[in-house]
Amino acid sequence: MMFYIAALSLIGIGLYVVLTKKNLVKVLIGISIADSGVNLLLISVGYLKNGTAPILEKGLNKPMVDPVPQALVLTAIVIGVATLALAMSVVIDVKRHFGTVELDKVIKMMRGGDNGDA
Amino acid sequence: MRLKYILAWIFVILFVGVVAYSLQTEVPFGHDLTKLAKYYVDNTARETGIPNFVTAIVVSYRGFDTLGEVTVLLLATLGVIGILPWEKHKKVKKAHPVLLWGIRIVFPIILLVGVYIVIHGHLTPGGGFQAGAVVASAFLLYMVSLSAHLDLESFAFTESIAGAGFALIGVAGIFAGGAFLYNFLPKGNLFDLFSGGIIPIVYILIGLKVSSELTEVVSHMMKGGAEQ
Amino acid sequence: MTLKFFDPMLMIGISLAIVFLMPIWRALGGKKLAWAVSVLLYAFNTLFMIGVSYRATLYPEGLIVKIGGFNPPFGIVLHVTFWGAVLSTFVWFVAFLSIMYASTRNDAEPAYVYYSLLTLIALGSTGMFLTGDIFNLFVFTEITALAAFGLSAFMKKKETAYATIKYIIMAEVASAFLLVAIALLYGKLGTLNMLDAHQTLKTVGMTGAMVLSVLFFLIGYGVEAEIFPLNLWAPDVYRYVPEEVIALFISGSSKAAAFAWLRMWVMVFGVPQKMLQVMLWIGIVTFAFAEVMAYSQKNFRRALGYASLGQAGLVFVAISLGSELALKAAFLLMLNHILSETILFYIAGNIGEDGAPANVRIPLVFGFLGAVSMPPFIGFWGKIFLFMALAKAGYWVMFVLIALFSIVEIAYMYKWFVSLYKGTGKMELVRSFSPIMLTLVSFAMWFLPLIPKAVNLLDIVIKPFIQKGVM
Amino acid sequence: MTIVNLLIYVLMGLMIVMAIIAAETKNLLSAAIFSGFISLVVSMLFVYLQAPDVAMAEAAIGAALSLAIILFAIKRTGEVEEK
Repeated sequence: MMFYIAALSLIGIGLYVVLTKKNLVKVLIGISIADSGVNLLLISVGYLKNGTAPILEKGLNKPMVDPVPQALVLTAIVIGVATLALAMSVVIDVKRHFGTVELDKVIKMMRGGDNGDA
Repeated sequence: MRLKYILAWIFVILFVGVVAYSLQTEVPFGHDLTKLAKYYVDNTARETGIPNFVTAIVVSYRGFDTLGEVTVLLLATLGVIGILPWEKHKKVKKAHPVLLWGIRIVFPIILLVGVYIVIHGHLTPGGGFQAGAVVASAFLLYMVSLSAHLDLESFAFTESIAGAGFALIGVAGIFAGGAFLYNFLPKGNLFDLFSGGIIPIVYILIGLKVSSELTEVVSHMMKGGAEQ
Repeated sequence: MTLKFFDPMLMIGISLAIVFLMPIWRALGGKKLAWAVSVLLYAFNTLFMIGVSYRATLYPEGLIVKIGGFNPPFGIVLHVTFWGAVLSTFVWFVAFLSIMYASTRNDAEPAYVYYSLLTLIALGSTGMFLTGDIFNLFVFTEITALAAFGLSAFMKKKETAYATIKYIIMAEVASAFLLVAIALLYGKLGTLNMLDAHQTLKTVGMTGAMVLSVLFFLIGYGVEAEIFPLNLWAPDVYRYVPEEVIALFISGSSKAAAFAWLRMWVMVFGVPQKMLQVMLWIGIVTFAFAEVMAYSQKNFRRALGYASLGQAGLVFVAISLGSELALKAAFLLMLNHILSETILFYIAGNIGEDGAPANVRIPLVFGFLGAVSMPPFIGFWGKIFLFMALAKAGYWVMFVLIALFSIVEIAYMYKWFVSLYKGTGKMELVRSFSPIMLTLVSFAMWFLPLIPKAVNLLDIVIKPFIQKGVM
Repeated sequence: MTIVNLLIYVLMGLMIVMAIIAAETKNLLSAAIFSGFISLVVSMLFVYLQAPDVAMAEAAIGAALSLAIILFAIKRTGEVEEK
């Protein structure tokens, strides 16, 4: 139970950052916190009480935890870092064009310099 | 503006409460193994011939996901190259000699750790992704401390050959056993270093690909893109 | 050569190997070789997918392709339906046209990266159309999404950077929700295979966790399927991103996300009646919002972008309704949308001061007729089927609303048509190739309702999705 | 309640506090560092949950490389969040 609450809290705080903050770097930090939370949630779903790690050892035969979520999370972690990198490079591009990474300022600049088609 | 924060907090608390409640009532923490997990725990060692079940699932049962995942990393690399193109000629600062010697000693050790992790990926915890990340962080250390430039072209070649190797081993499976990524090599003895058929080979290719992709991504993030 | 040759995994594996080797092609022959390799690959894949589509008609419940030689649900499988195969054929065809179109571009540098991204968005969409595994679907969703981000920001302009970052943030939050949904589903059902999940769900029933899971899947796929209010990123992207990329967004990523929603909603969850009303209203609001916004636009590409959101709303309504007629409608609307909007976007990129180019007038007419679902086009049948399905299920309010906003759509499309038709400019030969080819395809599709076999074909399309609901 | 359990609860509490600080601080650098620490704590929790493979990956990728990417981005876009 505690693990579920902890993992979901991380996701929730990440969502809170996305909903309320305007700084793009900050928003992406929030998303990466939420990603950690998601990974923790998946692993907790696969936990078995008193289980051992899903690696066979010679002469040992104990109950194991669910290996499937672990495989999924391995994939999810790598996907997370890939999207983070791509998103951050777009943020750097935003900074290069607008001189700022505050989303509300960027929106204002877009509206201001628009050719009347907004 | 205060209202926005209060609403956001209410939303977050509701989200956490509702999801945690329904999870705990329907999928209690530490519940019994699912149907899928039972099957894997009982049959993995026999079907794939390796003791690390996570590796077995990542590379063999769900190998197609892993192929997709290295593609995602490739996409991140491509996106970063496209958005922040690499500039070739920048000044290289001369590093302090102590740092230089420190790196020369530490760098091969980290690389060695990475190689160990990937080679024993099917026996002990670890494998291609972890090793890739370790090797990439070694290169990161190298770049940051010496502010040196890596020859990214060779990383791109390593990555492309490793990736194509992975995909083509998969295609070879179609012709050898009728299914993509079919394990067509002899599986050997459980716990041996040379066992598991194509699994260690594929995991080494994944390690090469992940490490070179992550290095490319990080170096482009560090220096790519012309400032205006 | 037997039909067994048309194994979609062969295509996916070879395409991936060729994309991975892209730096090598560039080193060997520069930009030209990279382009030629991609063109050949897309042409080959289009033909190959036609073969796969034909093969899929022989398996009414869908063709199961095992990967790694493991039986489902323990290994990943592809579940190739005729519907998915047809849509992937179109993705590769549009990709082929897009790369022909892009060959005249010299501002997309480095070019080999651009071509790889084009390949990967098509490949990711193909994977989403064909896979039969829920987590694999997520992986392909991410491939499609990342390729879309890369393409959308590729021009490194002020506007594209701004449009892309909004897209990325929404899609990233959506992917976190998708993973939570998968965690709920896996924890409760203990399987990741779609057909197996449906079987298990029948014994478990729609509990609270499953309802949450459906909602999170909706959020997860809603961003790319352009469902209100998750579609607010789209108008800017459609306004500023190059038209060959938009063509792939329309035929690839957005259709694939809608198809993924079809998979989850109809195939896995079995159209839960409790939530049906909510879904229908979400679709109707998407359609109404998009048409009203499109009506008030002063820029053609922006208007088209909103019109395209409206179409996505209609498709969403049809999918969520989930009856036989509604699914047929969804299939026809999807095809119609791909053909007509893609033609219009290709032309929209070449509109000068004096309207649309003169040498693409016939495609222009076709595009507009298709966009408002006029009689000769399959979109017309799609809309008729949708109306019939709504009437049959007794949703008269929605019937009237859709009819009303369809009239709004016809009004502004007519306005744009009149102002664009009289243009005198010319489109380059290579560039005009893409809209003309698409026009030929849509012309061929005119005759589809005339062939008696075609009615049969529609039954094959929806066969894998028609089953008894969970609730 | 054993010592290990207590330690785990403390770690989880610490993790959530760090997340809240990362969400509320105006200094992006410290937010980034805290997010790196969160990854580290999460990887410790993975060890407790018997997932050594994932713990290694999270420590190497989540805590080291993600942090590096965020730090490079901050270096190039500015350190302080306005408002």
